[in-house]
Amino acid sequence: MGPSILSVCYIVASVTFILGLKMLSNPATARRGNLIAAAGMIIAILGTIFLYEDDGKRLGNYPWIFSAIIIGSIIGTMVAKKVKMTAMPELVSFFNGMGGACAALISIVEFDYLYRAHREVSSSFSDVVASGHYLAIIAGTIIGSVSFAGSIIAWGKLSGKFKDYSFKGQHLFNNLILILILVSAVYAYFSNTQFVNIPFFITVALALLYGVFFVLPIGGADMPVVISLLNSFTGVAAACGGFLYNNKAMLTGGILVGAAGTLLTILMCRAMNRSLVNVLIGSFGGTKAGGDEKAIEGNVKEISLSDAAMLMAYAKKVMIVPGYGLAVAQAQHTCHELEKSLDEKGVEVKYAIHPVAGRMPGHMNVLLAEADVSYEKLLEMDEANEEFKTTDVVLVLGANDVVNPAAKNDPSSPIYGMPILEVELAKNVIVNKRSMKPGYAGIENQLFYQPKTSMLFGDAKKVLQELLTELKNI
Amino acid sequence: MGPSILSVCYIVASVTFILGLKMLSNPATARRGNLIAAAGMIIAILGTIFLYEDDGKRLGNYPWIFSAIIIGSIIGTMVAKKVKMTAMPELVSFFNGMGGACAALISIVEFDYLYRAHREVSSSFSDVVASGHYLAIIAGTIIGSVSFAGSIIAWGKLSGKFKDYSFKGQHLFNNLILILILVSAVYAYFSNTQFVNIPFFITVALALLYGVFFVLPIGGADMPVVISLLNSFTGVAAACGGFLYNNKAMLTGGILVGAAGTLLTILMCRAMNRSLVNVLIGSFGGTKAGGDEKAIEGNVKEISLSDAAMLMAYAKKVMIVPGYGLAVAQAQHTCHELEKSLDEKGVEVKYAIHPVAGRMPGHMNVLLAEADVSYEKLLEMDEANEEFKTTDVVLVLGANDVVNPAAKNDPSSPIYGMPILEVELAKNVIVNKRSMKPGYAGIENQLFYQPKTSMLFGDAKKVLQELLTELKNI
Amino acid sequence: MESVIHFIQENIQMVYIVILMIFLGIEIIGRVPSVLHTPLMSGANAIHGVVIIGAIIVMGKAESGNYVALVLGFLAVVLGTLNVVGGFVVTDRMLEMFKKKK
Amino acid sequence: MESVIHFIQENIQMVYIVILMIFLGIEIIGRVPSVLHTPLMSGANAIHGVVIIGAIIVMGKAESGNYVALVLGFLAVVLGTLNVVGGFVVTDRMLEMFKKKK
Ligand SMILES: NC(=O)c1ccc[n+]([C@@H]2O[C@H](COP(=O)([O-])OP(=O)(O)OC[C@H]3O[C@@H](n4cnc5c(N)ncnc54)[C@H](OP(=O)(O)O)[C@@H]3O)[C@@H](O)[C@H]2O)c1
Ligand SMILES: NC(=O)c1ccc[n+]([C@@H]2O[C@H](COP(=O)([O-])OP(=O)(O)OC[C@H]3O[C@@H](n4cnc5c(N)ncnc54)[C@H](OP(=O)(O)O)[C@@H]3O)[C@@H](O)[C@H]2O)c1
Repeated sequence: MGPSILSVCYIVASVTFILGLKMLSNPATARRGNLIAAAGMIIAILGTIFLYEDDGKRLGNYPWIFSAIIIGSIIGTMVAKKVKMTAMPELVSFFNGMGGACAALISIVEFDYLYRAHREVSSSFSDVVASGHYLAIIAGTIIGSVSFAGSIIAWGKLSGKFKDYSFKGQHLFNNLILILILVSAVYAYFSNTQFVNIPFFITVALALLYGVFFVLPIGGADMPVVISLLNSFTGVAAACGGFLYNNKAMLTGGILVGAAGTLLTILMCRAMNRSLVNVLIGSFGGTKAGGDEKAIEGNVKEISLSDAAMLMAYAKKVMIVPGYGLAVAQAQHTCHELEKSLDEKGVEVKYAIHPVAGRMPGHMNVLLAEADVSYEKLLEMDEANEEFKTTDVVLVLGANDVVNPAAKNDPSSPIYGMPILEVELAKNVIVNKRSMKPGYAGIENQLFYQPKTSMLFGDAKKVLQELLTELKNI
Repeated sequence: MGPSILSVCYIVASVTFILGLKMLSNPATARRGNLIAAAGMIIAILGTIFLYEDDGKRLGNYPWIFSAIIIGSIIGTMVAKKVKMTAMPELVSFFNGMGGACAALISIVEFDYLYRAHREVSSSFSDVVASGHYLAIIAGTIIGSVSFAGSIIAWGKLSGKFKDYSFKGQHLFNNLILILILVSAVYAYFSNTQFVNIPFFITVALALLYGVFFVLPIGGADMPVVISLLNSFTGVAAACGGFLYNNKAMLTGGILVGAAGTLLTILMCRAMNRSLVNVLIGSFGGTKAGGDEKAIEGNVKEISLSDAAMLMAYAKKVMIVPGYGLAVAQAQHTCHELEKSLDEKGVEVKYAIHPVAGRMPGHMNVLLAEADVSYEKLLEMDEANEEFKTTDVVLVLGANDVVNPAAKNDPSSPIYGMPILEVELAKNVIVNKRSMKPGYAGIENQLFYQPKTSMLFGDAKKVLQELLTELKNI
Repeated sequence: MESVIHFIQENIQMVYIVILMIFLGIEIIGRVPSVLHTPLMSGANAIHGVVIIGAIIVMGKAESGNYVALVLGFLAVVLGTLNVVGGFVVTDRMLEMFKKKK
Repeated sequence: MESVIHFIQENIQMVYIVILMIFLGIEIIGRVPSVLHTPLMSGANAIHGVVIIGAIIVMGKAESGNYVALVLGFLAVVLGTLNVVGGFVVTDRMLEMFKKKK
């Protein structure tokens, strides 16, 4: 009876994963979707612990299992609850790495069983182990290890622990490692059972190495894409475990994440107007190399702090466009102060949120939510583009690419075709940034040279604080 | 080797079915999707004929198989090519019935094998046949038979061979048959092997009866919905066959159509602002019974043929709104004549196509395509609603519900919430119908009483011909 | 209840395939515009003609003396072919209407 | 080639499940708006934590003398739990940001 019920548990889990993921892709149901998937996961875990039977034998070692689960749960919950909102992507990367390591460890233990069972007799490993079985083990090991190592590097880079590192010919080097991995994996299969562990663990080491060098050269700003890709890797590694144990919950959950994660990676790239290859090789559109930047004519006009404060104080509607610079300067709280102060003066203040502003999808939503900005004040791109027409002052805070009109007018621009916030529709535009340096895409911005636009140079946090004092004096 | 390749053939077929159906739901790829699914089907069929093995034995009777396929192909192609565009729904229904009959016949033959094998010994049928096996057989038989009988009735009704037929208490009667079917199916399973054929064939007969009485009372206009429902029934019957033969192509294809067909049925109902139950029980929103129709104030203004012709001849832009009445009057060709005649006079003429105008989805597209109206002239609802603003004359030809403003203004109306063609946005509206009688939904139409609107009573074909002569005289 | 659970376990892979196909069937056509309802119905109709595989198997396995199987199998193959061929051809004809002319 | 085809046939049901899941994975998230990319990634991350089932099996089957299995299994369960619990909790926290306040 037990195993039959367990099958049903696994079916339920698979269905909740599908439903959960589906609901996660719609804002109205996302949170419930997450809970549903979590419920399915609990069912699958408890079912496995209490109902799993192998040749009629139940699982043992309950004290070990439960203490491991308790330790993992406590640490996991604490870390997840404590972390700052803006540090979430690196946390996702960290957890992803844990999953990858888990998949790799399982496969290693299973390999170890096979190795111990056969090391006494001298024969080819391929004679004693079925190819499908070996394939599941070795694939799980390799993919899990790559995912683990890569995720840890991504985590380190995002939390500032490691720097970008690349050397000439790194791509060649990476491909070489990849080939070596495959060779040693195949070699292990045809080795003598007595020494098969050597090529096997060399494969593991190479896979870890590959994970490191795969992620190291990629720019920090592209980490969300890489994490999403590694996420789908871990999914595939979990699916290998599903093959190994003929376990449908692992198989379906793993493949689901593998497929959805791959598509999500591509969608993320597309939202930034880039291709995946481009992200992984790490240059933006190749324009920087070409050096065919157009000389932009026109002058840049600066505005004084007091004039800027005055302009906003007497406006009817002000729209704030936050960007990566705001996040870097950690100026979200000061920004919220400014908004409240303007609000008290009877000015209508709203935020225009571009979907890829910042360095991860939803970055601005998370950032402003942390500063307790009310959700109603956040406008999505399409709404915002409608409202700009009736806006008196747009305050651009550390955003650049997402307001670059080249995306609309200049077919030769690498960001051409990306939808942007059309701030030029408003009466006045004030742009705050520290210099005339370009943003992520590395391109000039015609907006800064337009007659409507005035620049307010300086660090976002400092400028906002000074604006606040000016406002108080009006 | 054969069976392995066959498995791959079936995988390919399943994938093409999924892809094909997906592509069919997008106008740009629909035609290609249909061809892809057809290609997959051919692979599955040829694979089965040449590679199928049962206990190492290949299939025989090739002459029979090929002659049957050739006969079926010739008849199928001829009928499908010859039929008039407007008769397509009944043809779909007919083909669907054939599929249902095919599923039922297979199951009957399989039952016959079991019966012959065991009729010599006297024991319970349930002792010699596994419950899963029997379930697949009996479900395939019942569902296939219902689908066959129902589809033939639907076909007959649409092609005018049968009339609506209902009697008091028919619902009760239908439910009774349904219960009897289940009872006799279960009874057969526990019968003696020597007489099991009697309750089995009673079940078949009851299922056929149910199919007939299920469809008979439903109004002719609702047939597309019913056909879609029966279509998904046949899908399930095919899936039962998949269980029976442990055949993945049948299983996946059948379930795919079963699920998609059910959803499609619901979507069809929703597009008409009705629920499925409502369609099957056969009353529109229940309002007719309630009799709370609002008395509509205002007068109806008529227009003469010559005035109407004049108005259109001197307009800059005329928009034609075709409806069910145009189809009934078979006036599509005359309508096209009128369009050309106006065109010669320099008037811009377009058609506004409501998605549920007529009696089947896409009815108007098919109708006008038959009369060789150019596809560019057909505007979808949203486009049309934009263009009405700049339109001088709207000519409504036998349409009623799809231009009823109650769908927008009157929350108590049964069609409230259905998107409509907002013809009132134009400068003048000319409505052609035979009387003041309501359309499909059975409700009054406020549009006819508006000052902008003038009525042009008469059969659509006649009126159009007269308009044409008037136009020639101008 | 117990036997149901048992049945599920024995046919666990089939059950999975069925569940996944149901999800797929629903997901795939969720966004179909209403004009395409009729061709989609017709295309789906052709796809369930895959039941012809069963008919071919019945026909091909029938022994030469078994007239029930031979006759019914023959009929089933003819009807199944009608469903498949007619279904795809009529769908193609309908879709021809929707493509841009010229 | 032959062995590949053979492998497919032997694991035909698994192959089906894999193919269908791939389709589903792609269909399901095809329409996700960009703001939800991060939570969706995070939620998917939690789901692949299902690999913990394998870790539990390894741990539960390990014999008392087999330290490799015991230690690695223990570690695997801890890491798997981290992935699952941390993943779902962090996703929930993110999504809290997106809901309308008050
Ligand atoms: N959201 C995502 O998922 C994601 C992920 C990866 C990449 N991206 C890409 O990132 C870009 C996002 O656009 P964005 O407009 O938000 O940012 P951006 O184009 O990268 O521009 C940020 C600007 O902020 C300024 N800045 C930096 N530190 C500042 C500080 N302390 N105070 C004030 N200003 C400061 C910088 O100019 P100065 O140096 O002159 O101050 C820079 O021009 C897009 O190209 C997008 O494709 C997005
Ligand atoms: N498309 C679908 O899939 C589908 C399927 C089932 C039901 N429906 C429903 O059908 C309706 C379709 O709307 P509709 O506006 O096209 O049609 P309608 O609302 O049914 O109105 C048709 C009008 O045509 C007139 N008419 C009939 N014969 C005529 C003739 N020979 N010459 C001129 N006029 C004639 C009738 O008025 P007189 O009698 O006064 O002439 C009638 O009011 C909607 O309610 C829809 O929900 C649609």
